[in-house]
Amino acid sequence: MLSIKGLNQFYGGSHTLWDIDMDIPTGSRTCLMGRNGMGKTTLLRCVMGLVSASSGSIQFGSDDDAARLDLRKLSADARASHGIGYVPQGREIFSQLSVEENLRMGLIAKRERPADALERVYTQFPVLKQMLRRRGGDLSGGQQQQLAIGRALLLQPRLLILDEPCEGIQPNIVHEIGDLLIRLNAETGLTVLIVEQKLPFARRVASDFRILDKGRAVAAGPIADLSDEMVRHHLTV
Amino acid sequence: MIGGRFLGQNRRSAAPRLDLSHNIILYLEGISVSFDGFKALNDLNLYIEAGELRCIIGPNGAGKTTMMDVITGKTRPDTGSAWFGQTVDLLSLSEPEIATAGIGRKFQKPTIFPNHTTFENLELAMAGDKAVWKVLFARISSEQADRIDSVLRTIGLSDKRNVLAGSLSHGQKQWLEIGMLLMQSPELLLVDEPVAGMTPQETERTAELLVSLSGTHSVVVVEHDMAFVRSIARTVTVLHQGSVLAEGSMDQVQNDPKVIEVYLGD
Amino acid sequence: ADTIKVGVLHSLSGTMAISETTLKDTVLMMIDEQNKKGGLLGKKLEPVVVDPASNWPLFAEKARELLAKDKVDVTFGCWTSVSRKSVLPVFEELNGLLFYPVQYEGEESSKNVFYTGAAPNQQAIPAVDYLMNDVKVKRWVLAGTDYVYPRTTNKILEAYLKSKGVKAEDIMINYTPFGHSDWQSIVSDIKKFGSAGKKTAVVSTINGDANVPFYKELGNQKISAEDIPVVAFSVGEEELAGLDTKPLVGHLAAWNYFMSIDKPVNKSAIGSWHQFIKNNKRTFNDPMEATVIGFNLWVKAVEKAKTTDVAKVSDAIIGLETPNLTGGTAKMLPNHHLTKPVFIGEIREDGQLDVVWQTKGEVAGDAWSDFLPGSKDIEADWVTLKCGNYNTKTKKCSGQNF
Amino acid sequence: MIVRKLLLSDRGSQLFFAVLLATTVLVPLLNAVVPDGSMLHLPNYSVALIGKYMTYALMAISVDLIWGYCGILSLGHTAFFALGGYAMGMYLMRQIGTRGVYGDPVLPDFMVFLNWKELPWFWQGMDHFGFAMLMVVVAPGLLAWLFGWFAFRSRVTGVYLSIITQALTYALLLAFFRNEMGFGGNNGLTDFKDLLGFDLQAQHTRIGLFLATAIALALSYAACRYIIGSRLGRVVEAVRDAESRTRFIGYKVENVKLWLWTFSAVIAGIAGALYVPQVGIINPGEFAPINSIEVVVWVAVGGRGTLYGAALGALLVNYAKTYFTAALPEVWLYALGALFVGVTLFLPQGIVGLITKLARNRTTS
Amino acid sequence: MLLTLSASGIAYPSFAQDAGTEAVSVADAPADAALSFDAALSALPEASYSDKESLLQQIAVSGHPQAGAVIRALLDGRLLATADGAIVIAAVDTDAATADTAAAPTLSVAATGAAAPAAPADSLKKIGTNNRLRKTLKGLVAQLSLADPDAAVRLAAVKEMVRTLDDTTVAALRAHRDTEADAKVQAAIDTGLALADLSSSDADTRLAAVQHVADDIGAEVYNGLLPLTQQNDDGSFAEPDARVRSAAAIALRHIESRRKLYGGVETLFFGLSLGSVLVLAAIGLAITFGVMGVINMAHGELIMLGAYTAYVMQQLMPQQIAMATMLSIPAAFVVSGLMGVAIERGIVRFLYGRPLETLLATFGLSLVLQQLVRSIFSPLNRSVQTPAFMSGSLTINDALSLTYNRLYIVVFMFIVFAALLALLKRTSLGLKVRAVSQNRAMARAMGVRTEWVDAATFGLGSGIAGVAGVALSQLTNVGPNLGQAYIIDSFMVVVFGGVGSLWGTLISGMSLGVVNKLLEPYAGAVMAKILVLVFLIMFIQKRPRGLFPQKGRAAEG
Ligand SMILES: Nc1ncnc2c1ncn2[C@@H]1O[C@H](COP(=O)(O)OP(=O)(O)OP(=O)(O)O)[C@@H](O)[C@H]1O
Ligand SMILES: Nc1ncnc2c1ncn2[C@@H]1O[C@H](COP(=O)(O)OP(=O)(O)OP(=O)(O)O)[C@@H](O)[C@H]1O
Ligand SMILES: NC(N)=O
Ligand SMILES: [Mg+2]
Ligand SMILES: [Mg+2]
Repeated sequence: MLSIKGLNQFYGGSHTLWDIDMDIPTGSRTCLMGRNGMGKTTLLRCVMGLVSASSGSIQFGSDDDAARLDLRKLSADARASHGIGYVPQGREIFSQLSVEENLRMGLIAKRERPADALERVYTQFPVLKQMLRRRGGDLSGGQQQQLAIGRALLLQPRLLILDEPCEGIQPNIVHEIGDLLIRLNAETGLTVLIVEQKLPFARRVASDFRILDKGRAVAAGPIADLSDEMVRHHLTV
Repeated sequence: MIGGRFLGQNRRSAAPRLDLSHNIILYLEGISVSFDGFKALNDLNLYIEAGELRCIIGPNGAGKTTMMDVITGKTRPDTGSAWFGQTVDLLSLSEPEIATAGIGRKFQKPTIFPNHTTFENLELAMAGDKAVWKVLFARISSEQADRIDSVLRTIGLSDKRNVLAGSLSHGQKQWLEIGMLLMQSPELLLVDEPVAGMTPQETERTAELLVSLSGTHSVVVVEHDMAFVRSIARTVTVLHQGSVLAEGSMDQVQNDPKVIEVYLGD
Repeated sequence: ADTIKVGVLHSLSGTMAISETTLKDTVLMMIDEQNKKGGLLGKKLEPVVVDPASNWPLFAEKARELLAKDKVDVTFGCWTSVSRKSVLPVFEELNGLLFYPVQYEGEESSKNVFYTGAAPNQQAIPAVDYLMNDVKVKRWVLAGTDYVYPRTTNKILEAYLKSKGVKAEDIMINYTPFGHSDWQSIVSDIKKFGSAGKKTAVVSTINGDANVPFYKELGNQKISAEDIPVVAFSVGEEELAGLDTKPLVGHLAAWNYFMSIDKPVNKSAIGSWHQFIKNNKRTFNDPMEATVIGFNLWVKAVEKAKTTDVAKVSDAIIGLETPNLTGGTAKMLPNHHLTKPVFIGEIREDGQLDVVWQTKGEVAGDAWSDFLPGSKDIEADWVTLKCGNYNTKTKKCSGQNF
Repeated sequence: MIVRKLLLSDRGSQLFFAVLLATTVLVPLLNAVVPDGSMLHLPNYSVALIGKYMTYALMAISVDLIWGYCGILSLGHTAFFALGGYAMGMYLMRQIGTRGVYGDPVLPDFMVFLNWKELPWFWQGMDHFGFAMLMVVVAPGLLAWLFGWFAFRSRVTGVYLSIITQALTYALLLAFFRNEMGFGGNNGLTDFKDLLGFDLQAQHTRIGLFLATAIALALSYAACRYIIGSRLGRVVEAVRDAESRTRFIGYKVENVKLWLWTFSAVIAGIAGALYVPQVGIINPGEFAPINSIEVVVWVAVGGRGTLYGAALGALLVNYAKTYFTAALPEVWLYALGALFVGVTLFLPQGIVGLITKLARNRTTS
Repeated sequence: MLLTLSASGIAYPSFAQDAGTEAVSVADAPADAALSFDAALSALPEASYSDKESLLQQIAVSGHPQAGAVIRALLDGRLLATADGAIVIAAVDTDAATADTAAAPTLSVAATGAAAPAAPADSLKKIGTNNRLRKTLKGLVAQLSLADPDAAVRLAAVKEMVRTLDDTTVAALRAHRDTEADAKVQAAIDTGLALADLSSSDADTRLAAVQHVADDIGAEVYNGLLPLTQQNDDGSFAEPDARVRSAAAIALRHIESRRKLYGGVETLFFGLSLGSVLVLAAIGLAITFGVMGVINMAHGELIMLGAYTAYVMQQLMPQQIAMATMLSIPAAFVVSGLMGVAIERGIVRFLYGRPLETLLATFGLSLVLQQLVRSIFSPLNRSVQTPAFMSGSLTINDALSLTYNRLYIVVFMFIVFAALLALLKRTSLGLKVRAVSQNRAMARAMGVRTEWVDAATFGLGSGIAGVAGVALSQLTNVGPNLGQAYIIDSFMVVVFGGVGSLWGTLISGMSLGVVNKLLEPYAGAVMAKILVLVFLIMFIQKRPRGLFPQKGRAAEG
């Protein structure tokens, strides 16, 4: 689905991502891990086109797809239209838009808009339905997080990117989000790329893992292979 | 030890003095807040003891952050009263006065000064007289510099000492904000979701830090990470729809069916 | 120097560009013509054009630059009184020579300035006389923009009207800010004031930009010239060209010159102007005539003095005469003002003005008004008294800067 | 990175003082000592011009202090400039004494011919230099303090604050235009003769004024620099970037803003007071909102948030104006407009930004 | 038919003042009327104004069947001299040619009324009039019009005569009263006659007259009644009869109170119309600044471009002013809109996230645009004509009339406002615009083509500014300074209303307009403006984010 080769990125003068090679198989649920400040968010923003990489390639599409896209040639909005949904770290809700308008933003990139799309989001996140008229910015942190996920789902993405989606969400809903991701992945073949710090959740939801350390891709494999040794080496301080 | 605190009474004459004679540092009584008719806090009552470490949990939107807003003067309640110790009426003070009186806060969404270095962020937060004239002629003493350095070590940002805070990662910003809280050396710390976006090990370190602070300080922590809460909690308060749903030890709360239904799930 | 330098100090940008740009072109035309005639004292005239940009301190800066850096021999410039006030100390300090071509409030006579526009007694008073005697106006609205020229003019007029027995309740005075654009209430008030059964007229010292919306409102509220005529001191052909004049037909303006005046000398001046500006539709107006007269007088004075030296030219120019463009003669008086005929014109549909009344001959410009208590004892005379502000009571020459 | 910024800005300050000192020494020398006709002679006219530019630089510094560092975009700062100017103008007016055209010993000319009978109360005492100079500081300072006290207490921020500052200066503009206000209406105050007994047109007076301006500029710059370098400076910047956060760590943001704002207004007032005797007129046009916008433009062109940049911007834009209005009188607005657009697009940090960038490239390469 | 004229030639007879006017009645027309008519007519083109005056008297008293037509034509500016000296009447005013008339007007021979051969418009010379002449002509026409078959014309004629009552007009009115069939005209005549009766020597007649006119609020009635209540210098009453006096006093009070009422309505209308102008000028800015956050100092110049578009359109279609003006609305939208798109693509798009710098760049741009207009159109104001349907005023009664141009502009403003509101609220563009302005990066990540949205929005705001310019061209100067005159007000309106709120802009513009107009009568125009500014400053202290603030946690943070 996503294949990253030799990716380098700089913030001004500081080299943040170093020669990243990474493959996200179609239909996988890959968890991207790493300590704070290792470049996880930066990598996702590169994929989304919100920061620009200085070198390397990012290919998007199934492995055998003849029409694989060179994402670096596309603008962020085009990437969204091609089916990449994004739940950013820090929620990035449109604070002055109502909850409903925030959700409708998820429908913009799509030509065909299933009539029940909104309803499905409401069943997944009932809170949102109660607060349709409220400004997005007024929601509590966890409510905003749910809104951000609902908004990304409305885009009907082929690849869903989530940057620490459970941050600030109450435990039972965290659980439901996990279930939801697994279910969507099973039912629609949605590929999921998720950044998550909490190991139990990662182990439950992810099928694969990738680890970033100091801006380099240092480990990869099926989640079952994520050993305590690796965790100690790369994820503890 | 806490009682001894009111011996040093002439700390600052202008600021209202903290009186902990009943060993309660924070009283919230009958607090209600509504936004366009929606009741975010509904007749909330909460008492925090001096030196206590209190965890507050509750569903998203229960009103936890709003409660902190009320305590720090950001939001004015429609009804109710809020007292800091016996004598300080929080509702009559402005935000800086509340901060000066001894309440520090870490925000849910990390907010730091992006165009200042990490060091300067801590310097700004440092306790001391913050009147315009004082600040104009203030100099950092070597003692203060040491203090900042030690906090930098505590929050693991020593190597980012001279980096603009705006370019820190999310987790680093969380730590910086905790550091600013430490620099303020408040009597009461309000900590809103400190471990969101932190790795398990960092979460542990945060837990240790907060536990070590309690006793000499009073700490109120809001968090959704149950493992974290379990590791630090003595008393847990559960908020739901703007009022207290349950309160007790972690075990009591964890097995409360109401709490399981609205919050924990099974 | 092998050329004679002529400074041109008119705003080419900013709010006053609308009026002053034309005067810059007029000076350039005069220089051009003079050069075609072989120049002056055997030298070519060389214009030095600067743009003070409707900014008063910049006027002073540019004046200093013209005099000290470019060393001009004479300057034609300024429109607003404040711009003149701003450059005045500079001209006096550096002993320059300024020709000021716009009607103004008077109360000034500088050694270094020649005032070729009208003083109040050459415009306002005759216009009021006309309205009083010929139109039998009994009630007066004095409407003006809130600044010194209207204030002074209205003070003079008020005193004059009262001296003629007009009661205070029959005078309405109204001031508006610069660029005032919403005239609804004021026009409506004028209408009410004028419906008291006595013949009413408006004497307008409304300035520049505020006039278009004022007249549009008059037209829309159907105040016709037959009912309540408006006589304006700042609205001429050029302002009218920017207006849909149909609703204004019959309203009045008082000037010392009208483009429509049918005299050969006027025809030929307009012809040269059209040729120079390469546009047959361009208007010619009073301040332009004043510029032309000022220029011609200066040329004559230089020829007479055989030098461009400021002191000598200033001495030589007094008493000189030159034909004005309306068939009469302009003579430079010892008080640095001119003799001028006064015309009252009615606005025609084509934006020109028809003369309906005129003074018998030329009126001598009076620097110091006889109708202001503070100034009636003051006299300007640069020949015998050698003073612009001579108090005939105290016999003192006050306010000289040299 | 921030260290580099500080270093560079300190070098900027050093450069600023060096240039200022050189100007202060050279200008009087070249003007008064070097004989007329010499290549090196500086004409009086240039002295006046440079003096005027320096008052503009002072004004730019005052705007940069609150805009660049505290984030308060004042679109009405020339109100303070003009008030300082009027205070000075009133003093100069009273110095005329009986030398006015009407010879009235007390009343300025414009009051005589508009029939004023006595001096209005607010003109009292303005014939004393000391009192007038006090008013130069007090009038703008008091207005700023009152305005700021209300506005900052009510937490008016951002464009709302900018627009009411504009409303303030606009209202003053209209008020001062009114002849009844007693400030000479549109014509303002002119025809000044002398200051402290020195003839304003005399060369040594000019040089004196020039030196006074240079000193005021140096002192103000140093004061601003000190503030910015102090912890208060960091608080001020914190207020700019995250106002409410600053409150939660215990700073009274209102007070911080109020003091800085008032201080800035006082500098503007001093600039105005020095400006008036050098240009010879003060009129309500100085209150025009467009003037305030222009000052902001100078600051932006020079480089916002670097005091010397603001001064440089003021100098450069005004020199461009002087130059273009004479060299290209018909089309200079194109040149000036294009300059503004170009600077914004290509020099996001203003000219100072460009210079620092060049300097950095030099050191790194 | 009895035709009486005021032949004195004194331009301003007034019933109240002088009775010295001579009266000439058409009934006494001399026998050689036809002869004098022809002679007078042919002398007209070359005559001076004072000669014309007496020639007209001759024509009027001639009793010639064409006399009325000639007088009317002269008053309307339709009396023309052809190149060969013949005098003709044009069917319509040659200048005010409206949409469907061709260049050459239909002509008829003045002396006979027969059709005249067409002649090119530029070969015809208009016979001029001046004030005094027009005054005389109006009087003549009024009297002639008493016989007009159209009741409305007769009514207007009667009103005109009542305004200038004297012995002759009174006689004419009295004579016409019996033959008049229309009730309204009858009433107007009765009012006139009653006014005449006010100076009757018989107290009962005067009392009846006062009672008759008591319900009328016209200025003539007021002015007629006023002397009845006044005292002479010696303290005696001008009106000896106490009954008449008190009746007059009551009537006057009545008139005054009704005038006050209508005066209030009028002030309100003035305020609303000023408000509409402010809203129109500001509403484009409410989008570019309020919604997009671009401090567009060139907004005024975009308005100016719209006004110049109106001018150019009128130049392109000089014969169809009304049509040209209507068409200039879409044209100005396009012109200013395209300019807006160019500004956005060329400058503003590099500055998102640096809002204050848009101020600098657009300020430079405004200087350039002003100078550009000076170069192209000259620094002088351009004359934009008012289409016939927008000139004049809607007379509601004697004390209240509303000018059409203002009425149309109020209506137009509401149309523009409603259209804009619908566009932003009902289409997805509105949603995208707001999303982009709040979080550009995230909007892009949601698939919004931000470049396109930015250009379209800025173009929309600019286009609306252009449309406002067309409206302003009907009210004020069309010149290079037009934009400068409105930029400050526009920013104030947007900010006062609350940045980002269209409704706020509407309410704020309207209230500033009304407040200004309410203050003006008491404080004068200058002080009113100052007070409005002070009010604005104080108001912002009370509501630091305007009338309709953006609310919520995010806005406060
Ligand atoms: N806008 C920026 N400018 C400069 N440096 C930045 C910027 N954003 C992030 N960085 C730096 O880049 C590095 C990687 O940051 P990034 O946000 O990708 O980390 P992360 O792995 O997502 O961390 P976290 O778990 O805390 O979210 C960090 O050291 C951070 O300080
Ligand atoms: N300004 C506001 N306007 C309207 N509703 C608001 C506003 N502020 C808060 N709310 C609502 O009040 C409720 C309480 O919010 P609060 O942020 O206190 O929740 P919380 O307990 O902190 O939740 P979380 O755990 O998700 O952070 C929420 O439903 C929120 O939507
Ligand atoms: N002199 C004038 N008209 O200002
Ligand atoms: Mg991250
Ligand atoms: Mg919360």
